[in-house]
Amino acid sequence: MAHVAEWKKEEVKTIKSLIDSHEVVGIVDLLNIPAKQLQKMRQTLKDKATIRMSKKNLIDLAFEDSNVKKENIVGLSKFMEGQPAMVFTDMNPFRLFKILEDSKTAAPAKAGNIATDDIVVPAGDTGFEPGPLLGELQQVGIPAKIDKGKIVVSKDHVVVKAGEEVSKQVAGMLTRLDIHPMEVGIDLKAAYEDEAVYTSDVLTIDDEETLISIQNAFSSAFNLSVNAGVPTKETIVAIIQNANSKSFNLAMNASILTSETTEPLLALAQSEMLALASAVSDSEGALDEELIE
Amino acid sequence: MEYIYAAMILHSADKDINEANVKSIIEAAGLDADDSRIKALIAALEDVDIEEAIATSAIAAAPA
Amino acid sequence: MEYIYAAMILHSADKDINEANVKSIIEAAGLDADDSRIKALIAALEDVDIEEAIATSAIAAAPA
Amino acid sequence: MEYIYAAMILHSADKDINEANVKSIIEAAGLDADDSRIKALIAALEDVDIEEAIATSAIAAAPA
Amino acid sequence: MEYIYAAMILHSADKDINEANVKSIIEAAGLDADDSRIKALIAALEDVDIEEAIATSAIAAAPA
Amino acid sequence: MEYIYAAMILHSADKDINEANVKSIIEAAGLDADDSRIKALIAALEDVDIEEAIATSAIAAAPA
Amino acid sequence: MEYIYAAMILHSADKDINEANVKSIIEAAGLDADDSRIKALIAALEDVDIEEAIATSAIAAAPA
Repeated sequence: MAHVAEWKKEEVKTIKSLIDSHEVVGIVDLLNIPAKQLQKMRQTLKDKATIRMSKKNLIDLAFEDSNVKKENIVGLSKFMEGQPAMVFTDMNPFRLFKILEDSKTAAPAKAGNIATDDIVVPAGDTGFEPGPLLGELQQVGIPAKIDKGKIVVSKDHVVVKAGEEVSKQVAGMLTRLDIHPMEVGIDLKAAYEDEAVYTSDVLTIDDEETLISIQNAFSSAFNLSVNAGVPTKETIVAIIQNANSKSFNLAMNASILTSETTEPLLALAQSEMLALASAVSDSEGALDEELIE
Repeated sequence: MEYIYAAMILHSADKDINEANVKSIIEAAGLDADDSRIKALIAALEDVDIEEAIATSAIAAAPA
Repeated sequence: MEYIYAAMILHSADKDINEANVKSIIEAAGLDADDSRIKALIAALEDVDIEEAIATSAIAAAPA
Repeated sequence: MEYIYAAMILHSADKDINEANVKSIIEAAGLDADDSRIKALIAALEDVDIEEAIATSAIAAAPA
Repeated sequence: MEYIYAAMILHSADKDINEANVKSIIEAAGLDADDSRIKALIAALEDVDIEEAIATSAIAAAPA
Repeated sequence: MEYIYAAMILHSADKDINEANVKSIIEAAGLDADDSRIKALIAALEDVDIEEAIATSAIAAAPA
Repeated sequence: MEYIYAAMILHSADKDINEANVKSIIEAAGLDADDSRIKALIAALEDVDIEEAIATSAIAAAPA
């Protein structure tokens, strides 16, 4: 590195020492991240993670230097794009990804943005008095009319489909309607830990799915315990109830009189009789007076 | 109600619900059988799916 | 349910629910009466107030 | 319910639900076996699909 | 489920639910009694009020 | 439920649910393995179609 | 589901649900532990209250 400026050497050294002193190294793209939000993010991650911007070639040099100790870290290189930055942390990379995702905020759409999801203008009162806005709404295909002195969108309307570009006209409209359809935040492109490079699709955690998995695990175990008659402190009551219900069902359905089923069976007989009586109640003379009442 | 119960006995025993059968049950219970009522009941039951009618009975007997 | 229906006929006709009466209803229905089931019925009903059993079990015909 | 539970043991053990088997369970429980109740139980179960009877809820929901 | 039904018989007969009693019921049903299962059952039942468990059970078949 | 969960791990990993395997999981979880509970578990599961037992709701449907 | 079950064992044994503990259970089950899956699980569980998830599951836990 004979021709390399001293500050660059220093920078590479600093990055390398950050890499060496953290379990996890992530790559993010800070292009399009407003300074204010970056500031907030740094605040959120304080004590947990460090974000450091640098030049791509210097980061690469640091990766190469570190690759001896942290095998495969050079694999992060290809995920650098835009304004690349590194995140250093000892947090589990999945955790880091989740924190970054959860701190994303809504932002107004700008002309040229690509919609990540369908952008919907919801039905309802816009809060605007009748005026030129009505025509503008209709021009971009939003079903709108005047109702009780306000401009009202008559039904939900998708103005931009997922993957499509937001036009200048629509962007302006959405902003006036106070709809902020874009998500702004730091995307963790990839993270390195312990010789493995995890990409964002791997790092995605679905909370709903986790919850469902837990519930399924519990129900499955619970069912197995009860149905196989393996008593545990969590299931013994259900096991008793299951045995009792099945026995009760058998006695009732086979019309076997027992201490528990005699009264319900009598009631059932009466109830069936009333039901049948009501089925023939339209026919004159079929019922005795007692039943007609 | 005795007439209805008589019909239900026959139904649950899979026997024909006819005048003679209903009558003999009513009489076996020590009652005087009223022929016209039996006729009316049999006629009325002709159009009824007894199984279905019984199934609509809703019981909420809380076992003590 | 035949045995129970038989008991209900006797109950609603205000007749004594005893073995002989139940038996003759069952036989009137063209069934072979099973003495043990009749005995079990009578025994089970001994401690039960039928009127109360009917009344306290919230019974209702299902709304059509 | 002891007799029903006895039948349930035999059913879940895939054993024949007959008088002798029910009786020995009842006696093993330290109870005096009532032959006529056992006979009545066996008779009542004769035509019943036990698996289905167990699984079919016997009590309908109370009408609201 | 044989073991739990054995316990239920003892409970409904007002007998002590202990290893010996459960074992003799299981054997009366013609089964080999598994001591470890009996022990596990007795242990699990120790902290449970069977009467209360039954009373709070919504009596109905498990939905398939 | 630890023992049940241990069985579930083995089941979902398609491993044999035997004493040794359950025991090593229980111990890996930092628990003292209770041999008799493990034996009871294995015995109870012997004749059970686990897949079916898992899928069958164990809870009685509460009447609405 | 093995990883979830491993977490459930630790939860029900009141042990810490961390990478090392999950890993040793998975390995005790005779499986190759996949570090990334374990890491993902641990991260996912950090925001989930297992006790609450269980309580709100279709099967309500038996009252203690």
